[in-house]
Amino acid sequence: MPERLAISVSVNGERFERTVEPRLLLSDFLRHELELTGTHVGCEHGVCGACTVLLDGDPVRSCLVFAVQADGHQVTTVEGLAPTDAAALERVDGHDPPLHPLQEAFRDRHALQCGFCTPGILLTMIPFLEENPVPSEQEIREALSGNLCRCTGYQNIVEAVQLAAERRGQ
Amino acid sequence: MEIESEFQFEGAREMVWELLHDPDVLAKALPGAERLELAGEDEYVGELRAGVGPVTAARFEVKVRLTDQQPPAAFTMIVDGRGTAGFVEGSARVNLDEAGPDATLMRYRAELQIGGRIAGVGQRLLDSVGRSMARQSLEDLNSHIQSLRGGETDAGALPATSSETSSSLTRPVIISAAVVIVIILLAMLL
Amino acid sequence: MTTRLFGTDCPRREDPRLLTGQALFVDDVHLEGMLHVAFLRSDYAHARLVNVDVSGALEVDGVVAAYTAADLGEYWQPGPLLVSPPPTIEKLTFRHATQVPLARDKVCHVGEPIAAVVAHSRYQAEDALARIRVDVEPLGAVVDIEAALQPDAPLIHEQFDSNQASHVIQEKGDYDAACARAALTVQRRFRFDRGASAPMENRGVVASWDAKCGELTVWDTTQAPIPIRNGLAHMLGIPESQVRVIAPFIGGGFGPKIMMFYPEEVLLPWISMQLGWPVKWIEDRHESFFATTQERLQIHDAELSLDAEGRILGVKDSFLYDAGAYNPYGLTLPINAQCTLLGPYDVPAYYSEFRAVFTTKPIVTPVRGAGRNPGVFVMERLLDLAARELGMDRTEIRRRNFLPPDAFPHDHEIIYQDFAPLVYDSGNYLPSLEKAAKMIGYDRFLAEDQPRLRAEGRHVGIGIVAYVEGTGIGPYEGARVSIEPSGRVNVATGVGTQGQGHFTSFAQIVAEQLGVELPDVEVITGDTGKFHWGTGTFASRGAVVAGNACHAAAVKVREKVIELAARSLDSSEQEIELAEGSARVKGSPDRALTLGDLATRANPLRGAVTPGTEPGLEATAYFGPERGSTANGVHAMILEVDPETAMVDVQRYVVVHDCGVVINPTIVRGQIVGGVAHGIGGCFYEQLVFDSGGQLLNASFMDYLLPTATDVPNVETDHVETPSPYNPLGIKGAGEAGAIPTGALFAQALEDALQIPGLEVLEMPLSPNRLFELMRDARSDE
Amino acid sequence: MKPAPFLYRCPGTVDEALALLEEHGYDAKLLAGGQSLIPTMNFRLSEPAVLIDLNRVDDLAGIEGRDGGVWIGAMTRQRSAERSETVRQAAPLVAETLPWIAHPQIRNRGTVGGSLAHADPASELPAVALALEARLLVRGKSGERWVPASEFFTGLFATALGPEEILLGVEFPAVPAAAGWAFEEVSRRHGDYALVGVAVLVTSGSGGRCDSARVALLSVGDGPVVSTAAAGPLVGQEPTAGTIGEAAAAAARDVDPPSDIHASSDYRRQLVRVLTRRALTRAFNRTQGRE
Repeated sequence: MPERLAISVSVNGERFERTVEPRLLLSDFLRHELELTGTHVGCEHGVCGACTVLLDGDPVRSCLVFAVQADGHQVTTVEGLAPTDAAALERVDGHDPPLHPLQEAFRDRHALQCGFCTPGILLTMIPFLEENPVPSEQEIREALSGNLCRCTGYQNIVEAVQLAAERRGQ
Repeated sequence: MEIESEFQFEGAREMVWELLHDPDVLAKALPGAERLELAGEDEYVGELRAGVGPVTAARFEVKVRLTDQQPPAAFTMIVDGRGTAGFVEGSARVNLDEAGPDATLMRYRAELQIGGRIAGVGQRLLDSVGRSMARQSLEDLNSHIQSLRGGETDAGALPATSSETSSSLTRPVIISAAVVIVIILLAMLL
Repeated sequence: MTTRLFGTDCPRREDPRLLTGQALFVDDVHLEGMLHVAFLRSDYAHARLVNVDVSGALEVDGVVAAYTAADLGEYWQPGPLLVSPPPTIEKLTFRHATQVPLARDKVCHVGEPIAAVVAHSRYQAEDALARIRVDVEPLGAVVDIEAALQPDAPLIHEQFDSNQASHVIQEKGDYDAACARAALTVQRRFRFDRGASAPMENRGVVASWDAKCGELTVWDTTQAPIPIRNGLAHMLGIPESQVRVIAPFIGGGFGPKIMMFYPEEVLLPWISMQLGWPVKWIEDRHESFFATTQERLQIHDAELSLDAEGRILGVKDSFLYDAGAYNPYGLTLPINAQCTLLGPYDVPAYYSEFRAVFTTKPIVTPVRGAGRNPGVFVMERLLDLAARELGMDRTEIRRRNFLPPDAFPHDHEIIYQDFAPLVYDSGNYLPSLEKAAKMIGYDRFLAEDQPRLRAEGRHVGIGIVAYVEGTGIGPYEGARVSIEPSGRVNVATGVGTQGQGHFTSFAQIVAEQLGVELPDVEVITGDTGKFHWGTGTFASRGAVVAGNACHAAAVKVREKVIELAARSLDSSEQEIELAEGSARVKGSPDRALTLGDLATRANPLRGAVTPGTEPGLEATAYFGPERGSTANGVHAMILEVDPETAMVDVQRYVVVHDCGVVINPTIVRGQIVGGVAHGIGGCFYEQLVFDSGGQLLNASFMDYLLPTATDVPNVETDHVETPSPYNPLGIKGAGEAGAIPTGALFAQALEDALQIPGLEVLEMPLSPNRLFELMRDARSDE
Repeated sequence: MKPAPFLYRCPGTVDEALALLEEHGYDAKLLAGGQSLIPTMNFRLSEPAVLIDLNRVDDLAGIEGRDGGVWIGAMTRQRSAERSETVRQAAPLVAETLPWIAHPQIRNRGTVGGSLAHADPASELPAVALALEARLLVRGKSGERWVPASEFFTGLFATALGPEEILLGVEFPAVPAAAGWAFEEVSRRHGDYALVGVAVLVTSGSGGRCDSARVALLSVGDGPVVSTAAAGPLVGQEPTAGTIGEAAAAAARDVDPPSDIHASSDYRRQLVRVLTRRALTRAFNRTQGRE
């Protein structure tokens, strides 16, 4: 029998304890063990950025980390972005779920088409905006360049990030 | 892919030929050959394990067939190596020319097809790995020649007779393996 | 009045689900007891299979089953011919060979599946692949499409006498006569190489057979679930009604997720029926480079004859088309190239001939642009060369040859991919050209900017090209619109959606007719359990064909609503208006019933249905256009080249397009901009590089380079609107437009930037390395 | 694309890691940031039997100013080094180069020591270590030793590290007075492997003459290469367009770069010439405070 290790990972603030093979990629752990399928897998060799999650607050490729390495660490996935406080829920109209400001900006600027790369882009750009509250277009494009998107041509994503930055500044 | 190169050994041609036929020497120069056996007339099978840098998984079953042998000047080998990471097949012609009293020029020209995963994801470093491995192996051989020349005086005097050639048939296989390994390795890396 | 929805920029209905990670993609399907499948694929481009031994694989921990072609029995059948050749073309030969579920006697391209392993996890299934022994006898690879036709080329399909799959000639007028009286004939060879569709989501299939109910459910990353449902039912011998194919959210398609009947698509349902467990296969990125179809190697020998004023007298083109190892998609691509070459121009004489060639490379089927890109490249490049010879401005030569606005419908007298004559329905090209030239500042750039930059030592160039794109072909699509007692409106169509925003644009079409708000309309696409007539989303046809079907169904429901409302409100039908979710009598706001009330009244249990009428506020309608609608556009670009490093920076990009009436401008703009990025990829980044042994040398995202955010410019868009007369909404397709003329444009701008005598860009894609070579060669020729 | 099984070991100290290396020998592989190793494993081109994860080893990460230079612990994330004010002050060429490595998501995980020990011929840090004459601290069973960068990189993916040794970190010496530096690179896309890159450190003496010039190239051979030929036309001369151009030409003549599908040997040589010229020009401008 292959070696299996007990791990405990905090994902979106919730602690999960599982026993896994050391070779299990963090991306597969999130998707298939925890059924947090919002993290998407596009290449499994660290190029496309679709699987980007936050590991202790920093964006990393979850296909290039083993789940056992996340033992005792904190992971944030796209499912953990939207605010869950009562005030946020109140702002929401109709049956749409509450959204993080960057998610809202993505919707408002049509920054997604098929939406497959979107979770990875959100998780890349949220910490970027924390670090660069007033980014230039070129800075946004460089920060985005580790995430591939086949649908949008990036233009609306750049605009959405700019919009989120503007709204934040207001 | 075609590979054409040459290397000058500091030793007489007969000596180089003999040395190239000494499995012990070659095995040292060529890490990776785990097994190499005679499987029939002019045909050999072996197992190679290649590893460079991050790549450690490539294990190949190799068949080598020798043709057109003209001792001590030339031979051709036909190579067929298959593993889970891909394959290498093709042929190489090796020529040994006298380049002076104590110098032999080895020229080799290989036409090889690398296939499978190693071809599809390893190409960035094909050229570098090929060059690097070939150079390293040949330099190891050359330094062995130097040590031999320093130690024994009769080593280079062995005539290359036809009877000798048949008895040393296992040996060119190793140099074949050298080229095979080189080629395999050059495809291995990300 | 309800706010007008059709033609406006409403936010997309599907976005919240996608943005929060709640949208279901195929790989997100988790079923109890689900097993995982991995495929052993050929390392060889062309080889005879001597023996396949899976016994080692069965010993691996977690492995449940392993299959080879021999295990499939009667189920082993070549896939269907998806598109037969147009019977309307006289000079046409065609023969087909289609892909098989698992290679049996030989493999014809690298990556062709040989065996399937089923295990409890994908990890274990991959462990087992290493234990399968395959003995092959290599046959020669067939890579070069010219060499493929030589008598000594290895024969790929041994039932044929050569590797030629097809030979087609289409003619209009007398080209030789035109050439004889030409003041100028330019002749060149052009090459357009292969690229990948590379959607961010790879393909995937989940199949679940429920033996007790006799029902098969398949989640499939397909652009065309209904044809897949029908085909699977037929192959597996179960009723169509017992097969449900669901194309949930799809992470991009761009062509190859069409109804291919890929081996995996055919095998997974069969495996599930064999084992009685749900099974999943998710293509990984590496295998996607072999297992998913590709496009577009064509080599054209073309010539253009003109009079002294630069008017086109005729075009002659002879080209080779790389079909790959199998040709299930018939002749769509080369015919698209053949037809699209004519562009927006008046071409009195045209001789076009092509040969489709089998090679030992992955299968070729449409990828965004679908053969049109090389066609546009050839024509636009010939015009550029002619303009240079004639000392004429690039826009002027185009202006002189545009079909005038009163020329429509214009019959090009050849046959299009939909078997119908190539007739342009509408267009007005000159305003597009002028608008684009103005937006990019064409005249000023040439007169002022370029000379100034040149003096500063900078190599900046401009390009401007035009194209026409046949879109929105038949046969048909359908839609069902129904109103629930809650007042919510449901729309179901058969097409799949891969990011085009159908959840929104179809809702807009329906909401407009029924006078409801967008959130009240729920669109379901791509689930054969919900709607089971139709074809699929491809060929820039989703909005045109399915959109018009939604419209037609909504109109029918509207009529039912009005009829019932008039009856219920004691009014005449003419007096009823639909707005704000209600039907009301014009001028008497008190006399109104909500759509929900009316839906309740239309329910037979409440006695409101009289004999002869149908229950419910529901209607199904279909739309099949007589022929496709013709979109068109002009693209312009400014780029800068660093001649020392051969790196290129696209600085500005302008698109003026005519895709008829626009449902949602933001969505259309998104399609255009995304297409341009794909097109730029095909200019300078993306090229599938095969060696002479048929091995793909860049089968990963490390070496196959999709453009990133720093590689593509902002695209400035505007439009000219000539509604299509061939559909009630006047829509034309827009999904592929951005990518079609990009190669031609890039080539022109590059030449303009470098202005090295003798440097002609006659091939796509380029790369910095290739551009370096072209510059070096041109300079050494000086 | 799922990795093959392996045994996972997660030592807490360098000594434990060394003991594990000794125990498992050639079957073991050290896991640092994993941004090169894990993709190779996902492709199943690498199937180490044992993975020794250094990510929980105490004291392997850290940045410390030392005598005007800087020490960077092997397991320091590239992103931490990039953000470090100490690195920016003491080793500005390192700070200038780090953003060229892939993308932030990779640098958040990738380590300085991992990059040096991996010794990919296309990677940036080895060339910078050569240009700056860094020295690397290595520990084995028998103790610690310093290895100058010029002796550390021994070939293709090959270093002076013994099979049972671990890289502890790298020390970049203080930048000399009147020094100028620059890093230039051409890659297909932002963040891709360099087609060619060049790191230079120059110093100016009296009268603006060049005292020393170190030109280190990447992606032109088995490993990072110092072009000694490039220094010839410069040392003792005024850095003019002419002498810089000669130095660049000498650098291009000095290399025999490999070919791949992205760049032929000839194209790489051209890039060496252009980038060396550009880097030297910027570096000399820096010595004169022009940048």
